[in-house]
Amino acid sequence: MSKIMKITLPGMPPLEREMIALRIANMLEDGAYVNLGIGIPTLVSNWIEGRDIIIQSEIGMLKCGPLAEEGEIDQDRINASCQFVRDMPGTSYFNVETSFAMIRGGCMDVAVLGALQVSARGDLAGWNTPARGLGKRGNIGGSMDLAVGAKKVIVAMEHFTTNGEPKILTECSYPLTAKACVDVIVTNYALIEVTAKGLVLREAIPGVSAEEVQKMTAAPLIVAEDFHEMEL
Amino acid sequence: MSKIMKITLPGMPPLEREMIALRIANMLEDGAYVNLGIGIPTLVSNWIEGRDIIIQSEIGMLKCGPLAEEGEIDQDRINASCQFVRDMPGTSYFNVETSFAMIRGGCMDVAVLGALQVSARGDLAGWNTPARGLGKRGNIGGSMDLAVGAKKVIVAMEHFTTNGEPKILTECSYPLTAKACVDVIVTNYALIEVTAKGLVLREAIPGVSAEEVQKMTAAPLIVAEDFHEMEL
Amino acid sequence: MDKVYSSVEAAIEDVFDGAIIAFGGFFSAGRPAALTLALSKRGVKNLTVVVQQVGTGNEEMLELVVNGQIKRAVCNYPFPRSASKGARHPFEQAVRKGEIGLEIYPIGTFVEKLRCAGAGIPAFYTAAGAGTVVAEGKEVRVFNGIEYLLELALPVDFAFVHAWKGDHEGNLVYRFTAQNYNNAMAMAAKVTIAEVETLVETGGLNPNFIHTPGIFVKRVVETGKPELSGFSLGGI
Amino acid sequence: MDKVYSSVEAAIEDVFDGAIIAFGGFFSAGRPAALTLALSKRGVKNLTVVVQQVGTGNEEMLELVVNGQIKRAVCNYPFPRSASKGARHPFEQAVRKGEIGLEIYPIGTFVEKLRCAGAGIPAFYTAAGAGTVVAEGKEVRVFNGIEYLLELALPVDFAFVHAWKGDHEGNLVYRFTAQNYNNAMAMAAKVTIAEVETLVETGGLNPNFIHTPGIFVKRVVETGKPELSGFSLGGI
Repeated sequence: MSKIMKITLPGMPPLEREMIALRIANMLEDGAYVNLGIGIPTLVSNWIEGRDIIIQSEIGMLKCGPLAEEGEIDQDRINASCQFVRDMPGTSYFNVETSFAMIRGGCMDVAVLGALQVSARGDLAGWNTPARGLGKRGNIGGSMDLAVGAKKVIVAMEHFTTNGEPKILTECSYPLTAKACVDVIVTNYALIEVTAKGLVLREAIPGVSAEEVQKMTAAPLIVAEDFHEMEL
Repeated sequence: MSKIMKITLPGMPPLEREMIALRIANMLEDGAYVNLGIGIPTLVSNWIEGRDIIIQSEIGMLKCGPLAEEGEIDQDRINASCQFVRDMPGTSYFNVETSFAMIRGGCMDVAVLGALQVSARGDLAGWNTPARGLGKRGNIGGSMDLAVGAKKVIVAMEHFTTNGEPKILTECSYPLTAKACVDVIVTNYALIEVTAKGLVLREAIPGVSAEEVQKMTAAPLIVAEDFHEMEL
Repeated sequence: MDKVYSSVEAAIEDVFDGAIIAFGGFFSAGRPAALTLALSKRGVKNLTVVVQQVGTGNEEMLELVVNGQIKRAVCNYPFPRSASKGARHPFEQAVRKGEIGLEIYPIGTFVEKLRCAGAGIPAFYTAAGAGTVVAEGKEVRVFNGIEYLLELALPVDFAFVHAWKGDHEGNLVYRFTAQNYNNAMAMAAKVTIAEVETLVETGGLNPNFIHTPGIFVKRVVETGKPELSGFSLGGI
Repeated sequence: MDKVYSSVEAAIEDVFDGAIIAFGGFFSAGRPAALTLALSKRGVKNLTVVVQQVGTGNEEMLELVVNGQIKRAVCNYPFPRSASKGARHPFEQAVRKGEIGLEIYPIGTFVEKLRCAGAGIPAFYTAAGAGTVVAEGKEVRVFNGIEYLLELALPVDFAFVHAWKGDHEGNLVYRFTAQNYNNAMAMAAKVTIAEVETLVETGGLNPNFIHTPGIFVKRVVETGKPELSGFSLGGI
């Protein structure tokens, strides 16, 4: 495959991080239990207020509320990213062994995770940036448990690294979080589903064609029969 | 070894069940966490009131109090033998997975268990009476976890079965609860310690000699240097 | 997310022939009496029941035995303690006749198999049962010089649990020793159905002291306090 | 059975060179700040610390790093998230220089290894980490077509935990997300030392809502509420 690069397109600019989060929020079904990873995934919570979706925070909190305002700060009420949060009617607190029993045990309908790379088979690499020079050491956190335990894994990420390198690849070159775990990838250009046949391009942002997404993607894409413009 | 049988002795009659329990209560150290099995072991609790000993009940109760009086009956407060009990300042309730984490995890300083048979190596058989005709099926309950998990296992039992068969044997013939788990045996005639060298006879009830205990016991006994009369 | 059902009948409507069902309760305490009676009326067959024991303190389970609804039981203390009571006990007699298959585990293994099923742990090692008939057919492995058995997780289709209080989203609180197996079973099941003595509004339970978070519970039905089991008054 | 110590210094007096110590806390919440500072003053060396991470929200741990007291760390999210913060971070730098050995586990594995140590389970299987560097050197086993890793229990010599309230017999109650690792660590340790914000008389806690029963706790010391970590205000 020839060199993949970030290209400048005439249409709409690529999605802001908040808009990637909105597209994912719109994929979540009412009644779902959802865990949101650090980064873009956290922003999904901004789009589900008032909806019947319950957020789990792996620190040991179910029905985690929005970020706390200045006057509501309580050092004993933080999410897994160490942000002060609010509780809600129906919130429950529990220990981390119970939290990860839920996660590994298949109680999470959806985990939304960030990623450094995703492969054509849905392998996820998200915990170790080799450039940092720490070898096999890095922040695994809850990502490996979430990747293997959640019923559905949605990756929220930008299509390219800040250096313009493609993040969707035939094979991941970074250390894996888990093999064949990703179901859907939402980037600032496209929505791609991981299927047994390969990566299926379902949506692209307005003004970007399927061919253009393929040019920006270092793994072969199958264009869905109902390929269409992403709606937000 | 020749036939072992219950003999009539001129001295004191064999201990009542309550007195076996008393001898064991006197062995417990202050500050101990103790689990009491069904039968004679349960009676130990009658002798420790006011002492600094905490009883665990495997149903999920720590600092289990004495049996409830008529007016205190609460169907949600029972011990593992389904008897109504009282709570005390410092009692805690928890689920069975936590209860057996404690038991297997080595938190029980002492488990006092009943037994059908004990071998010379300290094998314990206590859950299956072949005569009942249920084959390998029987009431295991918490006995196997307690036998392997407690720091010290004290067996409380009568020296003979109701049919006059010896219960201390070279090898158990009944299905085992656990191998080599018993530390001390207290019967209605004697206190016997299980050591690496074999069974050591430490005490006999007044009027019973070491020779007489050996005659009643179907496994060889080593008489302790300080062998003496049991005090209650 | 309202998980409340109007009746025990409605809450168990989809329980099917051949289902594996776990029942909370330790003798009389914390048993799902109302759900169990509803199941006996519903009449589904070939059930596998996972329960401490059948019919001692939880007499409602005997209805399932008498109706011939149980094919197999997984227990830890299956029989009446006394042989004479056993001779009159429908469950023990059904086991003796081979009408009900029986699998027995030490309590710690029994409850950990359930917790592991809910916790995504397919198997664990325990010393309980090593060197006994419980070890038959199981992998034995030595860690630090001690023999352990490999025990597998025990997932179930349904769990019937009994709680003191529950809210509309399935958060549960138990009372005293009625807690017992209910949490582990709620974790182990695909569908956990909770009968609660008192249904409270969501937000009506202290979030810091929830025994079973609602994520483990699919359905809630208010049934009030069960009657005191006549058996309980005697103890085992 | 009175487990109360008059000071954090007295409570940790027997912590020895080479000890394995688990520290509760998830970033800032529920960290044993007072016990950790006392340990840095005590100055024992060659410690193995078992803790989510060292020095982000739990800045007290950095004292141990700066003092050269840590030989090895077992963590699940060891480094500051940003590389630039990491470049100024004493723990990350000590790891880079090889002064501190580092072992990393997925959170679920990390906490379950501790719980298992306390629960008499020497090993368990988990899918987390299968097919990744976490699997290196570990037994892989397939159950129901899925790959799992064998993970061993992680017993520790001491656990330093932080609770909201504790009584004289060691019963503990945590507050909200400050619960986190504290219970599993209390289970895993030979000697668990709890710093509590408020010490209450035995009987002063609701017996139905104890998070960590006293049997898992050897010592209790009242330390008050920790100061808000300056870090916490920023989030990671």
